Amino acid sequence: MLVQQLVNGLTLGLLYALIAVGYTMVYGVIGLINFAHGEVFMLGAFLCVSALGIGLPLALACALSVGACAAIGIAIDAVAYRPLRAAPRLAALITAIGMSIFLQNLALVIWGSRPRPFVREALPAFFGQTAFELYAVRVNGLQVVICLVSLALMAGLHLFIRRTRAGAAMRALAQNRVCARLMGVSVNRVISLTFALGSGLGAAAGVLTAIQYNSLTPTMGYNAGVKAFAAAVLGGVGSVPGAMLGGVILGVAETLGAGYVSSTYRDGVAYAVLIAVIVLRPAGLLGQNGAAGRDKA
Amino acid sequence: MKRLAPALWLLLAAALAYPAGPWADQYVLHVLVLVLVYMVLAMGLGVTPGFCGLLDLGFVGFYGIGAYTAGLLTLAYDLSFWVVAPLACVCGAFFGVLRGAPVLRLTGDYFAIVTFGFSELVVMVLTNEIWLTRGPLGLPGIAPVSLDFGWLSAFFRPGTPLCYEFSGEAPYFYLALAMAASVAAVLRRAKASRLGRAWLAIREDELAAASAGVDVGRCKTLAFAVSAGIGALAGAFLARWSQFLSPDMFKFWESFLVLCMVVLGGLGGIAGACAGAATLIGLGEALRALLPGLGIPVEARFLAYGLIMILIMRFRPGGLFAASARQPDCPAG
Amino acid sequence: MLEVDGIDTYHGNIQALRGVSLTVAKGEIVCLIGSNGAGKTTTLMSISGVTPPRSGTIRFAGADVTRLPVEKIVAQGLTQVPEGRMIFPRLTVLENLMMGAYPRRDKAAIPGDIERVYELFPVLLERRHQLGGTLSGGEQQMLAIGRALMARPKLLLLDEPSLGLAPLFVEHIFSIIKRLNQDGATILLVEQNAQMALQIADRGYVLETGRIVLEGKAPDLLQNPQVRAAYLGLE
Amino acid sequence: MMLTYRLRLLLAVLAGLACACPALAGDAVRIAVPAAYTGNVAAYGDNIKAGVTLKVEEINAKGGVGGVKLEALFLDEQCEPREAATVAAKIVQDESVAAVIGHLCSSAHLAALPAYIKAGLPALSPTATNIAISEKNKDKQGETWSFRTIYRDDFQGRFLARYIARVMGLRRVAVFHDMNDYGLGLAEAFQAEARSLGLTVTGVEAYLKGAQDFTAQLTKIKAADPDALFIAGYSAEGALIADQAAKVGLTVPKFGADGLDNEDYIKIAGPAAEGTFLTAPFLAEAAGPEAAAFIDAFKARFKRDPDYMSANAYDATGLIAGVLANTGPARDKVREALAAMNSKDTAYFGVTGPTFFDHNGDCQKPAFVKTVADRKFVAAPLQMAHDD
Amino acid sequence: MALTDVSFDAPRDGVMGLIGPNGAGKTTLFNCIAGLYKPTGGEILFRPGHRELSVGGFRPERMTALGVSRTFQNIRLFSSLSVLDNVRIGRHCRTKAGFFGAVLRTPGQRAEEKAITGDSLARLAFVGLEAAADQPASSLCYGDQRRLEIARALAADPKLLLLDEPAAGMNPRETGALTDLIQAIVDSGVSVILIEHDMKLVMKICRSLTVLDHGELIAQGAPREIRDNPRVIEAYLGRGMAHA
Repeated sequence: MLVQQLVNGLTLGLLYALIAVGYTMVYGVIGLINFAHGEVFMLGAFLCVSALGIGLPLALACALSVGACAAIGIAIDAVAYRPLRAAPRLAALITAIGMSIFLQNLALVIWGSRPRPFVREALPAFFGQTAFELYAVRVNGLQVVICLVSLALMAGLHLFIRRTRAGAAMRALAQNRVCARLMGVSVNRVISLTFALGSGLGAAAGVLTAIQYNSLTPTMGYNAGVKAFAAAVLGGVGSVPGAMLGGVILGVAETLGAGYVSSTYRDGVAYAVLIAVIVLRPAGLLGQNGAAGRDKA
Repeated sequence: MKRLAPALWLLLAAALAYPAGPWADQYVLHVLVLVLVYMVLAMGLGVTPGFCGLLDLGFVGFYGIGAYTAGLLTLAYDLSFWVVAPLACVCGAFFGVLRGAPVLRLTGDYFAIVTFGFSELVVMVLTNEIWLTRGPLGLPGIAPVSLDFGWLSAFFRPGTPLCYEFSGEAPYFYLALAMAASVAAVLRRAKASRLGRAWLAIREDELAAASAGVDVGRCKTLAFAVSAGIGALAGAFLARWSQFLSPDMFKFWESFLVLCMVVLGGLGGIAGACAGAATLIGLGEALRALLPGLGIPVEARFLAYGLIMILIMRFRPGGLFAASARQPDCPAG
Repeated sequence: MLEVDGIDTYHGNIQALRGVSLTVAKGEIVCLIGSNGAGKTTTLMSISGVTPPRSGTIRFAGADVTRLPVEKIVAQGLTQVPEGRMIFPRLTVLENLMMGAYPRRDKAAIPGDIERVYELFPVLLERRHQLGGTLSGGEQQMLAIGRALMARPKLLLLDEPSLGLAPLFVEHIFSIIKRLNQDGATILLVEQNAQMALQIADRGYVLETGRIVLEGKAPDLLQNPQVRAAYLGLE
Repeated sequence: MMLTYRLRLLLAVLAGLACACPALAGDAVRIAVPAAYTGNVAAYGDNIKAGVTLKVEEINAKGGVGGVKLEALFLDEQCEPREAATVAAKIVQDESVAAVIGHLCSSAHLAALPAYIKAGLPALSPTATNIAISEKNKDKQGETWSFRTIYRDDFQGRFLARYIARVMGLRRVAVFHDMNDYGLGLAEAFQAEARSLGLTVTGVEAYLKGAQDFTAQLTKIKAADPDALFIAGYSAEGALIADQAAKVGLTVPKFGADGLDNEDYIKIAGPAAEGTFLTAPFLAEAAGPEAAAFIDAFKARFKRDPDYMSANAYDATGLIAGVLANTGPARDKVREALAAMNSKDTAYFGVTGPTFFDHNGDCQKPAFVKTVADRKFVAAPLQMAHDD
Repeated sequence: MALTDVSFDAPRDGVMGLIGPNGAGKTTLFNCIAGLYKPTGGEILFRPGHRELSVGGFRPERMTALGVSRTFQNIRLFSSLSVLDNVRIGRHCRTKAGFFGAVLRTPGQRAEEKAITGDSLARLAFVGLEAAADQPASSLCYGDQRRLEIARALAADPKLLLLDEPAAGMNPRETGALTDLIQAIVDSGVSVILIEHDMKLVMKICRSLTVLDHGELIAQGAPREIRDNPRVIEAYLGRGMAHA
């Protein structure tokens, strides 16, 4: 059962990680927790299902949803954060919360409150139906797809940040905004790019989650968002590999907690691990010290 | 502040007179009591980010601890509010110190996430420890507040039951008003003292504060205790006012709401915290009343709520009551 | 090459510059001296577009750049080495240098330029894979100058290159500035260390409370009694 | 300029607050329907809204109540106790409200009750099943102010345990419950009865509302090898549990209470919904022609199948409308009339069968067992009599 | 490792200069003395009066209470607080009223507050900032901010004052005034350790000099000797300065 639980936790954790990456990227660049990110994740799932609903093929629907969410991410920045760049950090935190409430209820008004299933017919048969059984450990096709897709996306992102000119600009901006500008980096464009990338990945996580759990509600962004946020901090906010690690640790801790400690304290185990890690390593697992210490209220 | 004084007095007088008159409306009074409870919460939360510069995302945990302490003590021992409230306060402060101990070194978002985790754990304990809290079934039937002057009757006519049990919103309104006023007074005095200055120093620059001789750990711990105690006090009031508790009432969203009040009002100010509480609660109720009139379905209430929050911050980023920041005016040369 | 004409710059509601005018001709070293808070850094930041002036004009290489966004100004070859060096602490030395080349489109020429910077500052070659934040103050100053050179600037704005450096290093940095100028760079230098700045400069301006109060050839300023008393510590 | 604009805005908001209490309309009698219309459980509030709306429209089409229109005020409380108390304060001061249909959730109902009792306003909940309500719904004189058109948790829990043991003949049962008032109440009653019937409870797991991933708990449940799974919760999570149970290879029959009775359960769980048995107060096949007519009307109006919440809300509205027609809108008279409906003879006959109340305001209803076959709820082949 | 096996003795009175190239470990040394860092080995002894304490690893507030105050290389004031409050905070470790005292406004607390204000104003007068007492600290000019930081440090009644590059960024006029201020501090009986690159200031005011390079002590002695020390010239001063 332990191995089975680890597999369950890994799948869950990779989804968290994929969302957490969006938090951490935005944090790295503007030093802000984008609390509306969980809602982007939710919108990603809904947009994909709506696109499938009008008969688009799966790949196109996914691409459309990721693209639309990237645009939504840019719009969130333009509306909620850009005007407040010079304002106290907490002001932007409040607009982020306001944005999150707004988007969640927008989805409620557009798509209604009733849970929606994913359009199963659009999925290749390999998903879900196929189940491999290895020494009493069941892994279904979907879990494999989720793991591979999230790992591929995160690896791609890592390379993007490490190897490209735009990635270097993002890192430079994160470390010293004025100087990055003096090097000729357009701050707003790089921030937009960051929001677009983070939101696109969030949307991808939303689509994967919708496929995995087959249920979409306007409030689904909240839980996932909170967990992913915790994962981002656990790994060290601002660090992309940290977010991945944090997501996986949180997912596994949660699953093992439910399996071995107490199912009612499932999330409690996850938070206890989080608190323990942070108290012992105050900058998160892979975080640079001081990266998140700057937000005196 | 001084300039506002007459207006404030007038407002206070109007508030005091309101429930007594024939125009008093139970719903409006209920909302006013709610506003006052949130004012106390906002002032309590304001201590940590406003005075010490630490973002507390888990304040509602103390609110819950205070409420359940008061609720359980009332149900189990039938204690009077006047005994239960200080006990809840002490209990809240105790947990404030307990939570503070491991996070003293943490700053910024790491502190925030630990406080968040703490409040989630509190809700989880309230939900899962059914033997103690009845879990999700909640605690119904908590006795209302009462004023028992039975002991006084011994002086003139022994045996006279001189007990007044609160009923309706009006007495709670006065009690809440008194509570909010005393919390405001306590914080005002603390802020203007040696301790308050040390808090502000920590907010501005922790390292410099330590080097200037401020015992940062002690002062922070005190701030956590004060903040938590105030949160617990509000909780104790809530328990006896609503006469019902359930873990649902202390979810993360409440922390956010209170934090929004503090920031909307303008961080660090006591009046700001109160203004923020009045604004957000008032907004929620105003939307409840206005939307049906405009033919908008109830489902859109929070859509408007979120939008208005964004707009307020967009145009008053320092908060409604923010002092205009003074810029350095340097005649160099 | 650079003509600043009567700019007024504000921080919020406070006026930091009052009608500052100055020019830099091709091949010159011009230095701007003045006390802390006189507006030297603000002048440079206004020229770079970080704090755009409210009125007045800035022309660079014949074009009006007054209210262009920073990245457009930088792309025209106006590069600043900011006060306090502003190294990207968690980028390697090499990555820092590459950031300097950010606005450039001619990718092919970049490796050659990096070699040139290493030639100028051999210590950077040694440390090319080290994180910028681990360098000492003097090394960071070299990196900051090297990074700026990577942009192939037409005009180099240097803000307090000697600040907080040991005397030995100050000499070294100034000799490098001199050398860059001899190699053809045009330089606008802001310095606290008026003595050394005026020694290598062609011309100088004195800034007080946001106004230019004196200007002239560097040797003349060095002899000016007012300057000698206030900025050189000589009676 | 800016200031005057702000001032005007403030005045507008204040004016809005001032007219928060709608003027007494002589031409309508009102019922308040507080439930969750936003937030986590908005979907269930939507069910209630649909049931009430349909009944109100039907009544008004037939000329209303005693010649005046019946009007429903939908008030959002998100199933939050604090919001519920505020909404309750708002409702009681609106004198045109004759009765309350609500609340949706037990905790919200319990939080709102003191206000209703104090003001003397009768409440009739279509969905609140917590047993504590039976104790906390009386004023000092012992008069009951809160009634319900749904049975209590303990009834369904016991019923299901007996059904599993006696009708299905299964022995080993795992319990997976929502950690809220509903799920916990059901699970506790179920376990107590299961033990007394000699069933083996192989494990008790819980989840929190809004959760999406249940594989950890299901993996654990599967390891204990049960031959039945009792899902004590609502359809949104129940469907995910059924789906994920299939994915982890747990294929035993699933049992649930009325919380699962919603077509969303089938839509989302898909093929995994097959083999689910659940109790419902409302069964199209077993109900009379009235119920069939209700189902048709509901489908026509809302393009979906009604669930038990809608049916209960529909009946609660009909019941209140009947009382109002007889007694008029005086709140205490309404309460008296409700309290007087205390036997089969005085019962209200709606689409969920006869409704009447005991002295605690609780009702006895027939429980039917439904199952899922071919993506549809159908009557289970084996039903169980009440006293079985 | 920022510092290796550094040993020196700071004199009981007068100014000791601490010089060396950037990155030599001067500020690290200050941070060790002031309690921000804990040395991994070795001992820091402090002799206030006739006691001798091994203070390595003491927390900063404890060091301040013992009588070691400091200023920072990049000024660290409480910028949104008033000038007076900045100095009052410096009195923190010499006063004791707590939360309940403040809330109840006990007579003791009120007397103490009065004393704090009086003492703080005296410190402000000492550095020449009493006129600015009610302004926010951020509104002060650079040179005055340095002075305020010194006043805050003095408010804790230090026996030893650590000044980290107090003249950095000052023009000669301001540096001159600063020299006088440091002299006045020394005259009032406080010992000073001074990190500074401005050799004119250092030579003028220091009684002894300690030179660090790469975390190691390379020379120690009277200013005159140090100025002619070839190792120091090579590592730090350069030829120009040696003959200045």
